[in-house]
Amino acid sequence: MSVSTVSKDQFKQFVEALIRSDQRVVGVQQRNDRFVFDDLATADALRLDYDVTILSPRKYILPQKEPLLQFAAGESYTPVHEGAPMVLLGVHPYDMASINQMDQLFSQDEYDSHYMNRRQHITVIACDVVTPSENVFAASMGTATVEKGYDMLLTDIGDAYVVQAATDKGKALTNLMPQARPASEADLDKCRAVQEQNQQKLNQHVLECKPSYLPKLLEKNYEHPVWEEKARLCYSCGSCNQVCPTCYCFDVQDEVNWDLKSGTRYRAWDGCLLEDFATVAGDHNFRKNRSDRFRHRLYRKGKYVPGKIDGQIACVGCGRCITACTSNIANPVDVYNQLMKRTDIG
Amino acid sequence: MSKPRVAIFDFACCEGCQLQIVNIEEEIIDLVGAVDVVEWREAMSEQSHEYDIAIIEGSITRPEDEHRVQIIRTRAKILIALGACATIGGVNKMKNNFDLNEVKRCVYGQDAGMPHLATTTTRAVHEVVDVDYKIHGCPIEGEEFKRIIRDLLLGKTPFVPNYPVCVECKERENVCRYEYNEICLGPIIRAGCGAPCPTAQWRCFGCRGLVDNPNVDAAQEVMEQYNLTLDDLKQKMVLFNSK
Amino acid sequence: MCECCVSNEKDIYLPQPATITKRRMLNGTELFLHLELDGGKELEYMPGQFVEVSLAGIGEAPISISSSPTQKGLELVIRNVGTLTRAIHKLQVGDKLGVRGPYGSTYPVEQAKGKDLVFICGGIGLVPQRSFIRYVLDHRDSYGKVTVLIGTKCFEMRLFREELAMWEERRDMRVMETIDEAHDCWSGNVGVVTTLIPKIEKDLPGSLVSICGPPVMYKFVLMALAEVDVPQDSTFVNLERKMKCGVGKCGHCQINQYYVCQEGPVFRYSDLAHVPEAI
Amino acid sequence: MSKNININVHHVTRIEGHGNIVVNVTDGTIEKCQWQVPEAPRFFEAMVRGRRYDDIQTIVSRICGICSISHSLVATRAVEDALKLEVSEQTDRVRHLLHFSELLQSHVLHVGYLVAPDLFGEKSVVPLIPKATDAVKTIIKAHRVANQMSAILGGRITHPVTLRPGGMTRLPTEEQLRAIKSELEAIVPDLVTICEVVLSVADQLPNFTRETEYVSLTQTHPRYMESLNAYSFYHGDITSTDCNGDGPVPPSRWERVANEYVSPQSTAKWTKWHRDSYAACALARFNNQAEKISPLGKKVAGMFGLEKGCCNPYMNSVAQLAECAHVVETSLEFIDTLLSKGIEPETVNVTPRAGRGHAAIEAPRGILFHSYEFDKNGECVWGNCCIPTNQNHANIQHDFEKLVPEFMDEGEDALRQKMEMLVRSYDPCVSCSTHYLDIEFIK
Ligand SMILES: Cc1cc2nc3c(=O)[nH]c(=O)nc-3n(C[C@H](O)[C@H](O)[C@H](O)COP(=O)(O)OP(=O)(O)OC[C@H]3O[C@@H](n4cnc5c(N)ncnc54)[C@H](O)[C@@H]3O)c2cc1C
Ligand code: SF4
Ligand code: SF4
Ligand code: SF4
Repeated sequence: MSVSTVSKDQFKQFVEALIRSDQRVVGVQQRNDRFVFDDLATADALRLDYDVTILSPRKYILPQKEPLLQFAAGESYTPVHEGAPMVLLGVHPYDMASINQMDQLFSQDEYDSHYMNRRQHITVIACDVVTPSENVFAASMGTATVEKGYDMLLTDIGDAYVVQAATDKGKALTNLMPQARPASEADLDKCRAVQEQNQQKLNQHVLECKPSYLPKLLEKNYEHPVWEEKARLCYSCGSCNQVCPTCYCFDVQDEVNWDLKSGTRYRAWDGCLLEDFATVAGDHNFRKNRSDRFRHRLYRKGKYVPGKIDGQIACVGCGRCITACTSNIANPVDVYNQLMKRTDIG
Repeated sequence: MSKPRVAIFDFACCEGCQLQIVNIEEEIIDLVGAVDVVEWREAMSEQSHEYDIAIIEGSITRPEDEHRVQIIRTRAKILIALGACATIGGVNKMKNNFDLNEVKRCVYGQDAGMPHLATTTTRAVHEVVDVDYKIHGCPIEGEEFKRIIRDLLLGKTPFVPNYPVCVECKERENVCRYEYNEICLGPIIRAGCGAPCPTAQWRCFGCRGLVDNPNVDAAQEVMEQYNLTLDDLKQKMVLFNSK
Repeated sequence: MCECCVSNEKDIYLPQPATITKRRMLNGTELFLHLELDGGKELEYMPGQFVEVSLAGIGEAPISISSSPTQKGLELVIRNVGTLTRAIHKLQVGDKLGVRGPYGSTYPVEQAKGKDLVFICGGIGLVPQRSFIRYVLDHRDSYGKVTVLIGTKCFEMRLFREELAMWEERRDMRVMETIDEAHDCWSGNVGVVTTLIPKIEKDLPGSLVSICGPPVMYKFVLMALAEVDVPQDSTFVNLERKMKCGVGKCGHCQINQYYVCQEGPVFRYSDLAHVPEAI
Repeated sequence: MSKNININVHHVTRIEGHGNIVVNVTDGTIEKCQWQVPEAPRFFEAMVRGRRYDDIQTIVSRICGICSISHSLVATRAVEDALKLEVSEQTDRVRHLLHFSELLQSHVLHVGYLVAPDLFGEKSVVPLIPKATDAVKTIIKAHRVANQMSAILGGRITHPVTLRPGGMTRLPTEEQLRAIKSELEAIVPDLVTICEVVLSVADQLPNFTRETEYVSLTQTHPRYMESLNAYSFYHGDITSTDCNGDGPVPPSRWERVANEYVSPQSTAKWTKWHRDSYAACALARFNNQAEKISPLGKKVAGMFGLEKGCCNPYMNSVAQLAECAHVVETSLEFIDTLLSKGIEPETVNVTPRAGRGHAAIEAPRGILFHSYEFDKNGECVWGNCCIPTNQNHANIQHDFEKLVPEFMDEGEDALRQKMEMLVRSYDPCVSCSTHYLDIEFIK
């Protein structure tokens, strides 16, 4: 790994150069009183001091609506692989962790070439958190900092960034940063200090157990009053699914053109909290009650998905669902802590 | 196979939903290529009693309209309710919150008794005749209209969301109105519109009607969390979702 | 669109065209199809697996394979319940369908060798079981006693009537049928499928039991089996869930830690007995 | 020569809403000649009672889908008048642009889709598609651009969601304004093409005149007296071709202008001012402010020989074409002004208060009035609207009375065709017009 330092002015020039390059550049920007990932028009618009974005960068990696196939009359199908080169600028460590999880889920077992192709065309420039958001609890989940997945990692050390280029793609980008100098020991110290601080600071909600304990905790609590207590207020609105960086369930639909023969098969985000998520023909719903669906989400985060990805918990502590839930019931920490309280740990 | 014949009829409404059909712009040409529009008073002079698909816009508010829509039902193989006035009664149903005679007096004064001003309780189309499909919204969403028509032509049951507007609102990366302690009907209203109202930084007005199974029991407690009351919510529901 | 690094991996969502070579209604709602993949290819599958059947513009649905890999071509039985299945019912011999798969787990054909087998089928549950049954009949010497219990809602809904008649003729297997509601043309058993279980009670504990039917059926059949002490690890169930991708990505079919499309649809009951939501 | 004529058009087609024409001529004597409006009444003015001040424009927008933006705008302004709210110049300009988008959309729709088939001798625009594909596509394109402009500024095409008393819920970004600008610039040549197409069949417009009173807004807002916007659609007072020296009437006194009365022929009320009837339409605006129309607007009027003082109601469609050109030019000027200042974020703070307010606006088809009264909590206690089509009903009836004897000799079919075309030329919005209020509200 090559580690260097650039001043903030020089970094701005780097971003300008990136924007001028032939890649699409998406970065964090302010929209009204919040932040979002969006196409970057100028370096000035980039806000690496943001707290959290409304939607996670998932919207670029697994888009809300993505064509899979094009079809024509006579059952003839052509795969659609979208993947124009893109730089994602300003991904926080917890979001990086969620991308790492999705990378594993979409490549293991059956290899999803649509996801992987798009992913391979994306260069991720991550950045350590400067401003903790009001609901972040990444520290509890072990995702306040992240070691892998990014092509480049930036750490704000005041008047400069420490830049770690982790991959060939990342190193290639440093060519656009001619003024960068090798990071000094002092810079590296500052960088480590920021990261250590974040491991304490990004903890607005404190999970009262180690994340690795969650699968076990859940195993014992399928029947527990908290599910009904919380879900009573659930609108089944799926906001918690939509904003979550680790939710990746999708629906598949066909859309035809006016010739009624040709068209597109696409996938689109779905959410396990939505009423019809598990409904099959004949209106049989395998998770009919709000509490069934509410529980399913927290099990999926804390037990099921971890079972598929070597125990990694599929909640990275971004806190987005806490903010998004109108009924104020979606907070995973709150639920897990309640389970802790009423479970004999043994 | 001959092209299906489509007739478009309007009852009490603003005709804005028909306008959305015109507003599919260039694709109107594709539409008239795929179906035979045999009657559409707002756009053409032909009239016909022979049609396969009847599209009904507007609410039923007068005895003679009830009769007319019943005749249309007997002639049509498929009957589609188009837009909030037809699917849920829409703004027209606000009238039902008042005494009918009083409403008439309010609007027509001493002339209220004139026979051509007769009016009855406003009803959505399915409250009068069987409706096969509903295209929701005030006004309808052009993209959804096109998709539903193509699906029907293909013999497919059109997909109509049974999840709340919040799904699409989040998809558009809006900040929830409740975060500003403002009311929004999104959590209980059927999606499909793409959430234009919250995207314009206003509330969901509820024009697509309730989802199949809205959590109305949660409302009171949730309103209290935001220093709002159930009455505030009801005030907003009345606009498009009066009884 | 970029092709530079579209990997050589196959596209998991890409259906292969297949042509309908035979079609026949088995009753008022179930359509039997015999398909051949275009280009003379054969699908390599084992009993219990399913395919995603696709019609361009309409959509896809998981459908169990009803034929046995010991025969040529692919046989499916499709119940007309909704959009896609309705459209499939309109297809004729010579028309095309898209097929991808096979997916999912298989019946324990190897483990079952030498064992007595009991098949309990409710309604359309006969369809995937038929694959296993035919496989067994084509390797008859490798298996012990074969008993097939079939319950159908009403006389008109009975599936594969001629084939059942042939099975009944055979000396090397036992077929018992029942229908829920009495009918003038029916002289056999009347009652739900569990009413047949006492009749084979003594054979059950030593047999490998395979169950497939509508969601409500499982609970009652499993209770009846528990009463006669059929071990859970020699009981197999075939589950249905909503599925969108068939390849363990879309999340719809998940029941607890299992993806029905990958770990299922055939499960050993002992793996599920303590899994909430499964049965 | 036919002595007996029996016309009974039950629901004139290609207009918005339901209207009937009934003519009976026996042995050359006109026994009946009527314009009837049987549209189902919808009682909006009763329904707004009890609603909060910021819900009014959302409700009354549904009076009419074709001119929903005008209804929303005029209602918002009437509410602002009642609550004594001022909006910024920026908001004022953005709202103007929103209004222009509807004027353009509605005029293109009317001339291109509803009137043109008459001129080409077709029953609808559908048969014109194969015959004149390019012309139809040009019309569609102009229509689409206008709609895109509404969608950006109003949050969607019909029934805008960005208007709220005191300001806008959301302002357009500069990038969006630049996008609108380039689209508008691109359709200027298309508008000329559309005018040329209409000009090629303009001889099909009947030669008929009847002197009448023309009522419209006249610009009085100091900011716009000198600009292109001096030709007013939005601000100003009420004037008419009969106002000889007696100055314009402020919107607060519109009831003195409209003088509504109930006619047994109609579920919509009729109006009259200085004489038995008046017209409110594009031609009325043109007749009152022709000298202020934009250069391209002047050019279009010139192409068709349209001049101030024209009393041929069929020429309303030509006045609409001239206004299309004007609206595009004025929009471009407005966008430049907005861009040169840059879009500034605004906040809206409203304290409800009791009061009554009024506003007038030029909807695409003529002048439109709204009034509302609120209690101290900001709840509506009274409302009253008067729609342009209302104001035209009596005038249509009087046109009929002159037209029938003049063209009776051409036979039933020709007469029916001319009568239908006459109705259409007013671009009536009948469903709107059945939503008037009585002046007395009994609580
Ligand atoms: C492993 C497996 C094997 C199956 N084998 C057979 C079989 O051999 N024969 C047969 O007739 N049916 C079988 N089914 C059920 C069949 O998949 C559904 O009946 C079918 O999807 C209905 O599709 P539709 O579009 O006609 O129905 P619609 O009611 O129009 O479908 C509505 C939506 O729900 C989804 N959906 C509804 N029911 C199911 C379901 N059970 N599973 C997955 N998605 C569903 C559809 O994809 C669609 O999007 C099987 C299901 C599974 C999971
Ligand atoms: S569950 Fe909530 S906190 Fe956890 S990753 Fe998802 S949105 Fe973030
Ligand atoms: S965001 Fe909250 S209310 Fe909405 S589905 Fe999730 S838990 Fe339920
Ligand atoms: S603004 Fe309305 S629609 Fe959007 S998330 Fe909030 S409640 Fe749902």
